[in-house]
Amino acid sequence: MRTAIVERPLDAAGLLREVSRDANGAALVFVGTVRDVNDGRAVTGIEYSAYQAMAERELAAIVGEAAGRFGTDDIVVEHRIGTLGLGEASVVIAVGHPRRGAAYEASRYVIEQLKQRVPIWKREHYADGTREWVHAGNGAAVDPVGAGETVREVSR
Amino acid sequence: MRTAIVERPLDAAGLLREVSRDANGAALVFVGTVRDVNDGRAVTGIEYSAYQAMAERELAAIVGEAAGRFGTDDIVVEHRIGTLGLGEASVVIAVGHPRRGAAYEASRYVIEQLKQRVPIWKREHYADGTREWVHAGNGAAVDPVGAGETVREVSR
Amino acid sequence: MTLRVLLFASYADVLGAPEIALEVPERATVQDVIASLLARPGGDRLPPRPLVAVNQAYASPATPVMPGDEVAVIPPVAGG
Amino acid sequence: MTLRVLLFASYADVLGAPEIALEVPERATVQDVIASLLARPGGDRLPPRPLVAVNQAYASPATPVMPGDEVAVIPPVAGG
Repeated sequence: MRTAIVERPLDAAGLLREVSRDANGAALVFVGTVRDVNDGRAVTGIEYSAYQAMAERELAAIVGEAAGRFGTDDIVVEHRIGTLGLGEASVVIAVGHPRRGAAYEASRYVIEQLKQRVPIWKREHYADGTREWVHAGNGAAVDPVGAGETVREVSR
Repeated sequence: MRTAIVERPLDAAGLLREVSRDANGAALVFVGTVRDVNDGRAVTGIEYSAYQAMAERELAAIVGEAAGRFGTDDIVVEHRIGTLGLGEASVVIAVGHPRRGAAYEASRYVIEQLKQRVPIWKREHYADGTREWVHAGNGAAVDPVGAGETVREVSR
Repeated sequence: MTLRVLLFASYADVLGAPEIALEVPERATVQDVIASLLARPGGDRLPPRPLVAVNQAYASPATPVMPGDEVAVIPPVAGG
Repeated sequence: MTLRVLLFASYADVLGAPEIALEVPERATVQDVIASLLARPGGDRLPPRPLVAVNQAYASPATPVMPGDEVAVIPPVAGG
């Protein structure tokens, strides 16, 4: 198991190698990337920030839970922060497992929990020059009244 | 969409690139590999063979179904045949999608259908020098009585 | 009539060849192909109702076969 | 007593700083921290019950806070 919050480009192929062992019959790599359109608006990039110390703890906790629940220690997760361009990977989750069913379930568990619990935020930059904090819709948002920047709820 | 039955090593990173587009927020790569132990026996390699023309048709049909059902054309699948060593990839399924939920579902659909329908067979080679056809347990097997080689039902 | 029948994997092993010429009645069906196969040396080691594909598509026992059709007997698949 | 409170993302924007020193009663709880924050300039733009972490773990409103604790107010997360 390994988790990290990093400020460099992610290497999905490297993470795949990290979870590949002769005892595993299946490996699954999830890559989350910056989309060019969100909620109908043209996106040019996303700025990710984190409460880094807590994000690292929470991410490690999630991966530990997935390892226990789904029976594999071959789980590696990296989340990138900083400013990312279109198509760049923000998160890579690699899972190796003797059996494919558990690999899918572990991978899904990690991404869903990550999106609910890990203190990372993103601000989308739009083609019209504006930028907005994006909230996932699972909690309270800043009241946008009077704000120069607004907050929207979205899902991916 | 692209599917192929090939006799060369598979390139998971290449397939990931193939399904990555700026409109997609998620990419998922499944890699099936040769395990070192199956049903308690030490495996040294697997020989895959196919009814190639039909396997290509069936694989293309499955990917077409997945594209329609889950709403993405960014699905690429390669299955390798020939003799593979431990840890080598026998199948890679790459799916790109605007949303992660559909990416997981499409990937899972393709591997489950592939395992049920695509006419590909494998013979495991064991550390003790023997080799056996492996059947997935979803159909009728050769009657092993009197056989120099036997057939077992397994699942991965 | 004579049909060309493709065999794969364990079925090719037990029948001793990857392809055989099979004599079947005129207006034969997949079921006739299976009956003819089971009667051959080694055919007793096939399952009673093996899967058959005609022209690269899975076929039912009632599917008619004609000379020139590509008929294949499909062992339980194990890809992935 | 004085607490150091970390703010992130949109919350840092509306309160004008990534970190503030907050005056709270002795034996304060997370709820007291929130009340004190809401009373600050810009605090009216926070939700009434924002999530709070104490020492890098999510905390309930009743969780006590002490000087030296790392207290952070957590906007709705959006990782992935």
